[in-house]
Amino acid sequence: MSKIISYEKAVDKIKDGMTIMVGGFLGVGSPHNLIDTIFKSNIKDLTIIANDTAFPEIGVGKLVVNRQVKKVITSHIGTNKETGRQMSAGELEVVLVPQGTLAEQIRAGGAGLGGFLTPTGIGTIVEEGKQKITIDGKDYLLELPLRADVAILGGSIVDKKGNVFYNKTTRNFNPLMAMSSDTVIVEAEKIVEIGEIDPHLVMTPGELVDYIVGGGK
Amino acid sequence: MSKIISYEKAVDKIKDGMTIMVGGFLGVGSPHNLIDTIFKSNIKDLTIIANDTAFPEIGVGKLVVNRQVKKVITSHIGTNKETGRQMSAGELEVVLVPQGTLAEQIRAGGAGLGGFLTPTGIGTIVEEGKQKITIDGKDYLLELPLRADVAILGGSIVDKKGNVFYNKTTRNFNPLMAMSSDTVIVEAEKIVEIGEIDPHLVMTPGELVDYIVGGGK
Amino acid sequence: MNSKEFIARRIAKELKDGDIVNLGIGLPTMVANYVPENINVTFQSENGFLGLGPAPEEGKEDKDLTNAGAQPVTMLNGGCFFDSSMSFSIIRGGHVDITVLGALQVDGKGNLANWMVPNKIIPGMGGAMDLVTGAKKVIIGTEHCTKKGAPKILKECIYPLTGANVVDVIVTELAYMTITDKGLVLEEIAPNVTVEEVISKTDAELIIAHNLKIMDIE
Amino acid sequence: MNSKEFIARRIAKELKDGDIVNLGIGLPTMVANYVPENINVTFQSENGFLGLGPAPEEGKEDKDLTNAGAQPVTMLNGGCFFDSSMSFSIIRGGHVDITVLGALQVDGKGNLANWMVPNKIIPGMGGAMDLVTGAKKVIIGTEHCTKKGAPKILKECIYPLTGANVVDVIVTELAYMTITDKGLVLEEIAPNVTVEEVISKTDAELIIAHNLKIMDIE
Repeated sequence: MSKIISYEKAVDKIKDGMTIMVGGFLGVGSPHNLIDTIFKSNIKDLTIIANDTAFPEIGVGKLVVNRQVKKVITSHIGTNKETGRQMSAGELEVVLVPQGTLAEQIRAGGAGLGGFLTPTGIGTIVEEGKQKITIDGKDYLLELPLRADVAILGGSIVDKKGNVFYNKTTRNFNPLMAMSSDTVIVEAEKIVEIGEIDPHLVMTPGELVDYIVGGGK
Repeated sequence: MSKIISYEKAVDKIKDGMTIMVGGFLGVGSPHNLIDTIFKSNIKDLTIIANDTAFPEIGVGKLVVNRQVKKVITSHIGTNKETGRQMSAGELEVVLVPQGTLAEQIRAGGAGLGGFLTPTGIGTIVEEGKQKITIDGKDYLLELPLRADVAILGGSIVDKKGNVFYNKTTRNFNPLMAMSSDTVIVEAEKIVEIGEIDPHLVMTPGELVDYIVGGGK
Repeated sequence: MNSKEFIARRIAKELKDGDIVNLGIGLPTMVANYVPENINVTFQSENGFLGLGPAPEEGKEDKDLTNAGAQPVTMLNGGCFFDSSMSFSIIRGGHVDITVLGALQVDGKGNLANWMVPNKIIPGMGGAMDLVTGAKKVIIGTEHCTKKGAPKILKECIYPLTGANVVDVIVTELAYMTITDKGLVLEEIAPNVTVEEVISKTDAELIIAHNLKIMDIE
Repeated sequence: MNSKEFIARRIAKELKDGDIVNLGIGLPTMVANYVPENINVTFQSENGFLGLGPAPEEGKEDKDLTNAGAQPVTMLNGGCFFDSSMSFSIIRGGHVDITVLGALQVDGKGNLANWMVPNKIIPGMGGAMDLVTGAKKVIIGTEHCTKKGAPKILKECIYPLTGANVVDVIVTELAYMTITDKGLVLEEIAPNVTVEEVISKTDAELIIAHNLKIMDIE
């Protein structure tokens, strides 16, 4: 059975209230057409896990502007003033996480780890509510894994099995999210036959990808 | 200053009693000529961190046979009977670690993490002496990072800056060890000019490599 | 057909289309020979790839492409390589659907011992502890008794464990058993084998399934 | 030469051959323009590569190659790409030699605040908390006072911290200061600036170095 489906069918997998991981770094490597399809839908109350909320008109930021998001777990919201405005107004819950910790939490969620100890955030408000563990005299925070119901990712070249190559800086959080979500949807810039991607250049194994959209380019 | 040095100069970096990480999986991806050069030297009392002790005549196993090793941290010694014999005779300390935990400990050592929680080993003797932490009702072991004085790695194609491409299954522990050792020495099958390796195929950034040997092929 | 082939054939029938499967060394590796023709499964090799194929023709071995036993293998079209950290993220993270492993001892609680015989043979656990922890389904393929005729399926394992309460299915040349909350259930027996024979060669208590079947390997 | 260029030029002189350097957005990014000609440094971009080069020529932008501020950039020969997990392993693991960051506030204990103004601007910490924790040397490049003339170098930061006791060097248009066990040491002052002026514009207590120098940016 082919993994290639329409944008509409793909977005049907996303239900109100779900937790969604969105690949990309300020929109670079994000699944822009999937985001647009969600934007046009009535889906609401999403929890978004993403590096940032991008821009009001670009990337996952559009969903914030469109009031489809109730909570964001992210490292940076400075490029999307609407995120900050909704947060200050009490309309949106925002959990700010150091970027390396966020990446590692998503990795841990996909790698079956129960958590990890990081020195990042020690002595800051990031400590709040977290267990502190001392190893060899040095303090660390115990950070817990993150998982999502659905990951929507931006792939540069995707083969029909789902193997993904992310070009240049589009990789960022995409391969981590592919590991830690129950359902994985990749938006492809280009779809190729199985075997056309060098096995060393496969950054997300096709076995982890449930659906492929796009490829029109 | 060129990073390319002779095998002898490279092995001069290794001193008695040091902790050495050795890349490879049953010898595949191991730096065989570096191992041979250590074998011919008088270096002794090494602590070896490696996936396995390979075979008596192949890979890091030769150093065990040659009595240059006082301690091994590894996941498997079954293919090298001499490791088991020395262990049973009390001549060699062997710490057996689940393979995924070993990989993750080495990664943590290079990634600045103070440890991680893994479900692997719960309910077994691997638990002994370790802190158990319960997250959401599930038990995990707190495993600590591993680091070494020197890593000796087997690279397939290495550019003059030290960027490394590991071919097929030679990758295994090599890129992890490159991150978690104070000095990193890569034995190259082939040395190429800077820029000849596709930046997506660089599996160890050249900045992390101190010395390059070999390349004769 | 010898015992090992019989066991491997029965286990192969457990595989479903789309499964990611990791096979241990020895008998478990034989399962790859009997995958049903109408399904696609992907074999993972914990030394760093997905898409493990059959052994290469003689003379076509690639020294850089081996399985976790250092034997030359091939990669199927559409496979991919990764490092040991990613390999065990796949294993421990629940992305492997089935692992098939051998046993020194296995018990009715789903405990498995297959990595050391104290004071005798201590090969190490390799990737087995991660596999039994992370794989969604753990199938043990083993001969029912030791070479000396002693039961391997015990009330409680004596050797150090590979994992506690991790086994889902045990397949031997005599029987197909599942581990359930109620205990070890005899679901199927081999053709020409009696329930009494299985019971007599099993140290663990066996619950006999109401709809006991004959093991089908076709 | 404006203040920012002066600061960037002075910081550039801190770089040593072979260093891996991560520059924050804004003033710190300008440091790349003044790297001494006789040394090689590698710039890391936390969105996933080593070997950050200058902005591309107009019309030659690559939408898939940006810096951590989403601006089009280039990659130098010999660079390499990786994912966010590897990027922060490099940062947190101590593989970055120097990071240069801006500050809202910084204090004599080496505390830094640069990610939020409570109840006002909360952009988030991005990668800054990992950078100050992991980089071997943390250099703050900032104008000495706020636009309203208030000191930014305080006895103790008031805004929420990015990191506690993490800063090594502070460079402003007036002074070059180091944070030591004894406190904040004024090591260099800008040409045509007096020690009194620096002291008057600094809230933190300053220890004046015995061999106080004039900041040299050539």
